[in-house]
Amino acid sequence: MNLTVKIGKMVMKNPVTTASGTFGYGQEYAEFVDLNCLGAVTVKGISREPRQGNTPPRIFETPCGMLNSIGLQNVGLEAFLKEKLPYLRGFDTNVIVNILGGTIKEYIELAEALDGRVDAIELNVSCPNVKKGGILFSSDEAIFRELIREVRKNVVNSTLIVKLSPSASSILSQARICEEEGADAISMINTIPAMAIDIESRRPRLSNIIGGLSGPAIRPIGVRMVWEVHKTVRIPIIGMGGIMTAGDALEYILAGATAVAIGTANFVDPTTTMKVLKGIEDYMRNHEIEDFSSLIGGLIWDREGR
Amino acid sequence: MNLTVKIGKMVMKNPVTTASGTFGYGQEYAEFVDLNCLGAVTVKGISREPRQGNTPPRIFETPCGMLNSIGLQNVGLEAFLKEKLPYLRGFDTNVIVNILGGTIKEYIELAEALDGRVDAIELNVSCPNVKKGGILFSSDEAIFRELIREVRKNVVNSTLIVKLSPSASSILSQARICEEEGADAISMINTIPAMAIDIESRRPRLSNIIGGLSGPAIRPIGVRMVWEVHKTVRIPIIGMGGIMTAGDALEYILAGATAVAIGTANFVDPTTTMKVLKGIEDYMRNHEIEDFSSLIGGLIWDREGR
Amino acid sequence: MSRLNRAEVLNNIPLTDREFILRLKLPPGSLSPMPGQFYLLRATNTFDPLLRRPFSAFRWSDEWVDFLISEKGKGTLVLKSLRPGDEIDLLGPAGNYFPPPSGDMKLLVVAGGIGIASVFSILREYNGDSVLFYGARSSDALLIRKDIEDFSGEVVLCTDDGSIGFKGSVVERLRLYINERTPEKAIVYACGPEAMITALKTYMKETGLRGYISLEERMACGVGACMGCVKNTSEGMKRVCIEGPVFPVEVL
Amino acid sequence: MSRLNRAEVLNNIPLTDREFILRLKLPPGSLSPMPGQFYLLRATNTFDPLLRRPFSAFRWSDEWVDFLISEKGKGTLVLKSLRPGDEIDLLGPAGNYFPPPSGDMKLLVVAGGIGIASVFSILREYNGDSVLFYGARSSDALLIRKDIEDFSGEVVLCTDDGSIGFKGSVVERLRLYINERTPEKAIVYACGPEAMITALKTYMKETGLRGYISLEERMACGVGACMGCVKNTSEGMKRVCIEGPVFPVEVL
Ligand SMILES: Cc1cc2nc3c(=O)[nH]c(=O)nc-3n(C[C@H](O)[C@H](O)[C@H](O)COP(=O)(O)OP(=O)(O)OC[C@H]3O[C@@H](n4cnc5c(N)ncnc54)[C@H](O)[C@@H]3O)c2cc1C
Ligand SMILES: Cc1cc2nc3c(=O)[nH]c(=O)nc-3n(C[C@H](O)[C@H](O)[C@H](O)COP(=O)(O)OP(=O)(O)OC[C@H]3O[C@@H](n4cnc5c(N)ncnc54)[C@H](O)[C@@H]3O)c2cc1C
Ligand SMILES: Cc1cc2nc3c(=O)[nH]c(=O)nc-3n(C[C@H](O)[C@H](O)[C@H](O)COP(=O)(O)O)c2cc1C
Ligand SMILES: Cc1cc2nc3c(=O)[nH]c(=O)nc-3n(C[C@H](O)[C@H](O)[C@H](O)COP(=O)(O)O)c2cc1C
Ligand code: FES
Ligand code: FES
Repeated sequence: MNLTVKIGKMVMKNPVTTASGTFGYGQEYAEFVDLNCLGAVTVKGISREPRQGNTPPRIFETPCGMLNSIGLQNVGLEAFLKEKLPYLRGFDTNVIVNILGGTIKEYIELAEALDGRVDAIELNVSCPNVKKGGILFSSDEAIFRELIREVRKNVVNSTLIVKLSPSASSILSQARICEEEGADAISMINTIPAMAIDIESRRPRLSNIIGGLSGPAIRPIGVRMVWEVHKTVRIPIIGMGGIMTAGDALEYILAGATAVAIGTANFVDPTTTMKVLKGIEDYMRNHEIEDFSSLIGGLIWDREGR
Repeated sequence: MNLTVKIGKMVMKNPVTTASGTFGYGQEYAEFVDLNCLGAVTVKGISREPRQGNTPPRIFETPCGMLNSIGLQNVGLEAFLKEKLPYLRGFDTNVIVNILGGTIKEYIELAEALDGRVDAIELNVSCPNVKKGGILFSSDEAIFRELIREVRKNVVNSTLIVKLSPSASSILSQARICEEEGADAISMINTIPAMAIDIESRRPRLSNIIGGLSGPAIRPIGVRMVWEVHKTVRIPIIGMGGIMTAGDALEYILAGATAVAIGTANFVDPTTTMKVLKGIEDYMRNHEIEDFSSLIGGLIWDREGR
Repeated sequence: MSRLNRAEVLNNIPLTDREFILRLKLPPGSLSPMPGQFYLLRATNTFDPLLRRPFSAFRWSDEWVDFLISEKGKGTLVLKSLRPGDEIDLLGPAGNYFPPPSGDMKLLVVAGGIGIASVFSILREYNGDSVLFYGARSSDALLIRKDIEDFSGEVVLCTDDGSIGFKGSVVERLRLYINERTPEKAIVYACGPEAMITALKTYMKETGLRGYISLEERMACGVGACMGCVKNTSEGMKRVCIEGPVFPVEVL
Repeated sequence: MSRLNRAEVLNNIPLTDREFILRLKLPPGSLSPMPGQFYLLRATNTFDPLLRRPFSAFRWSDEWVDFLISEKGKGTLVLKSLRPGDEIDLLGPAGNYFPPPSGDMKLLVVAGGIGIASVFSILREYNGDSVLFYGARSSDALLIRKDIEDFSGEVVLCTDDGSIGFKGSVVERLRLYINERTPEKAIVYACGPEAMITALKTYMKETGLRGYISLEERMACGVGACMGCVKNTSEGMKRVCIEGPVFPVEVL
């Protein structure tokens, strides 16, 4: 049975990775998961400088989902390279580093510093552009394109992944821009902006008011978006959003994902990644599938309906 | 205690209505709910001609939500006026009629035929425009504007509500267009395009492949959108999306909704509308609130956080 | 009497690893179901599972109703874990029913798998000379064997693997039966998996055999409002929850 | 020994309408908790509720651990309905703990409401001359009265309505106590609702009284990965699930 997949230059021994921000820097879950068994570890978003993140409360549970407004608290580039990366390098797995910046320059500096030292760089574009008055990089197509183009120039040895936000005005044209600007892959979906209110205090449940919705609630939205993007571009997709089981992962894969990332599910069951991997193997065995890649985009459909 | 709200010309004795497509033509629920107690009954989307809708299967349950691709099966305008409306007119409640067409002309004809005979007309803009090659009315702002402008000319005696789709490229600019073109109110949110796959057959769960996601899963998204739109326009909002309890309804109200619509919850518990109404009354009593309207948009927040 | 009630679990008896019989107490004065009618059950306060699930009335008295249920997914798993004293939401009886036979008809009751839950009550509730054709994968998937032994009429068991009774499908066996006996006034009442229904429909249309088939479709409202549960029939889209679940074979 | 286990419910005893004591069987060879540590519990297969919920180890032996739980919402409702023989997911022990006192310290254990669950074990596990200050709304909200009677040290009860003990908050009462006795080497161990914590913090900072407070914050992962459960301290953002739940009063 061959589970190997390729995302740009990065060869993954299996299609299972973690979603940025839900698996810490790997170490936090090493007690529950043999990191050697993962196709890749994707770490919490890294910024140039360390960040404190938003004021608590930062999380709130909603039906079959959760809101978070962590505000990208992280140790910063330097500490990551010194303290976190060496640990991960001790395992036989790929390291994907999610990066974020407030300016294109910050992104470039991060990309330069990481290029060649990590297997892949994942661009988190759901950040406010401080130079452009705080609008999101993902909400203006011209800036979005410029960001990818500039970062691409600086990512020569690592694989470049762009993480798309489901709240982008058009996820399809963003996917096309990624392909045109030479990104190696797309990862999707990021959380969906959402909100909850404490009716007793009349205040938002999160101090940031709006947070990102993740978890099984959003899975059907993620699967639909992956399917649409898969029909639109040829670069590989890392699918995520509410994957709790191998069956959920296979939905993403049949819709067109080459690899899958486990996010919120790590919180619910820290061993989810391993269960998903085993479940995919079982499915392939039961269906007598030798090569994992034959499943990618394997949805059977026709325009008349099913 | 005063629960009266005004949506355009329509005075509702309380802020609770039903979401189009989830309450049939009212009659189906009369066994469980005293329709006289509702602020309004919103009926299934009506088209000029009767429609058969999509091939089954049309529904599928997802975590805390459901997909539907009913495809707007309905009895058509004539049968609605002859068979369904007289029944509803027997109750002391408002009737809101959700309409849909494949061309602007169809919308206008529907609006003309219903104007003055029903209390409000709700424009469902999530329909494909057959003249423009099937693109959605909601996905092109120029057509969206034209649609509202033309329908507005023909809705003189009834209240005109425009129902926004959460998958619109920008819900805020659509809301602004509604206000500019003189719509009396906005209702939101419609279902979110989504998809599920049967991994055994490798086929979509719905014969239409993509369906609309509704239910508690989407509530935090709906509340966020209502809050954003409430900050943007001054016309009233009918809030909906995953309201299961009075607490959920109050979240929408504090976020800025003047009235609320119960959708998928009717399927889960046919008496939800009455429970929501009673729960709002209890909340007002407990918090010594005399006038319902003082709750609308009553979220306490500041830019620094909560 | 409202069709919407809270009902107490009286007992919940496992038959196999997956199948069980759930007995609910009916509120005093409840409507009794007719053969083929169903109820919509909801057993949790959470929203996962979200929607009510439909189950045929398998057996009933004035005081209780039994459901014969096969575990498929989340909804049925919750039902399986209910214990006496638990309370659940019950909506029903819902849908139409198998029309009672007229006069001296021969009742050919055809059940595949868990479909037995929908048609079994016909044997008790409707008078007439009845034959039960009941098929399953293998002998241990044939449920309620004791009740079947107690039934005084003719019983024809079929299994795919031949571990008991006829080796093959109930529809094949029905064909043999009809070919042998050519009953004059026969009427079919059937429920079962899709493959069985398809074969049965074809056979009945070929031979002009008349009767009724109970269909399944996913449901949201169960009261005719959502248009979710439709089947395409020769008379247009029909809601399984209102115009069904029982359809005359002619329209299918 | 993994910190992630399936655990059997041994019993589940209601104390009031809302409060109950849930006893889980610990897998053989499990780590024992320390006072102030907690476990993350998850009792369903569905995704509503979704996340594990944190609860302090209230009492334990080598074989079992007791949780003293107050019903708040969906998660605790599920836990309340567990019955002996049920199995649930258990992750822990988690977090840091109340540092044991050194030498001849006077232990001032301060609990408000359900906060008793977190600090009660100190009375048993740590040696020293202990006083328990335990406050609640009214006498019937004071839990585990029998256990408290059995405790050989000094107990000071407080109620908001004066229905038993001191009328007023535990922090007021603590102040009176300290003013009267001015214990030389005292250390506070506290857990309770936000208002109590705020008052206590202010008082301790004013007087230089030293000690530790256990804090609550909503948690997602419980293992330090999500950065969801942080509190802003004088040493920066600290994760309650890893660097907490117990913090020295100086950093708060
Ligand atoms: C009118 C009517 C009467 C019914 N009577 C009975 C009855 O008496 N006893 C009984 O056991 N069931 C009966 N059913 C079927 C029953 O409603 C479903 O099996 C149940 O709703 C499944 O719910 P779930 O949450 O366990 O499964 P889900 O989580 O919804 O589905 C789990 C998996 O099982 C598959 N599945 C779901 N439903 C079916 C089905 N009907 N057939 C085959 N695969 C399915 C799904 O595709 C999915 O892969 C009836 C259905 C209808 C419409
Ligand atoms: C380290 C730690 C130890 C804890 N130990 C215990 C313990 O031993 N016993 C115990 O009963 N609880 C304890 N808690 C609190 C417990 O975790 C929560 O009460 C529980 O998670 C609520 O879950 P729920 O699903 O029932 O409520 P939810 O559905 O999440 O919330 C329901 C309502 O209750 C409110 N609420 C939720 N949590 C709290 C809270 N902590 N205080 C006040 N209101 C709240 C919410 O704002 C909401 O309005 C502890 C918490 C932490 C962080
Ligand atoms: C607590 C939390 C923190 C996250 N942090 C990041 C982040 O730093 N960078 C990023 O690109 N995505 C971040 N995400 C988004 C996830 O990587 C993922 O895209 C999203 O949660 C959807 O997947 P899920 O539903 O499986 O969690 C975060 C999500 C959560 C829940
Ligand atoms: C089965 C079903 C049918 C629907 N039909 C319509 C419709 O005809 N017209 C319309 O504008 N919205 C329709 N909707 C959308 C609802 O009115 C509502 O906007 C949406 O379901 C969100 O609310 P909810 O989560 O409370 O269901 C339908 C929704 C469902 C579930
Ligand atoms: S289930 Fe809604 S119409 Fe039948
Ligand atoms: S709960 Fe995730 S870091 Fe503490």
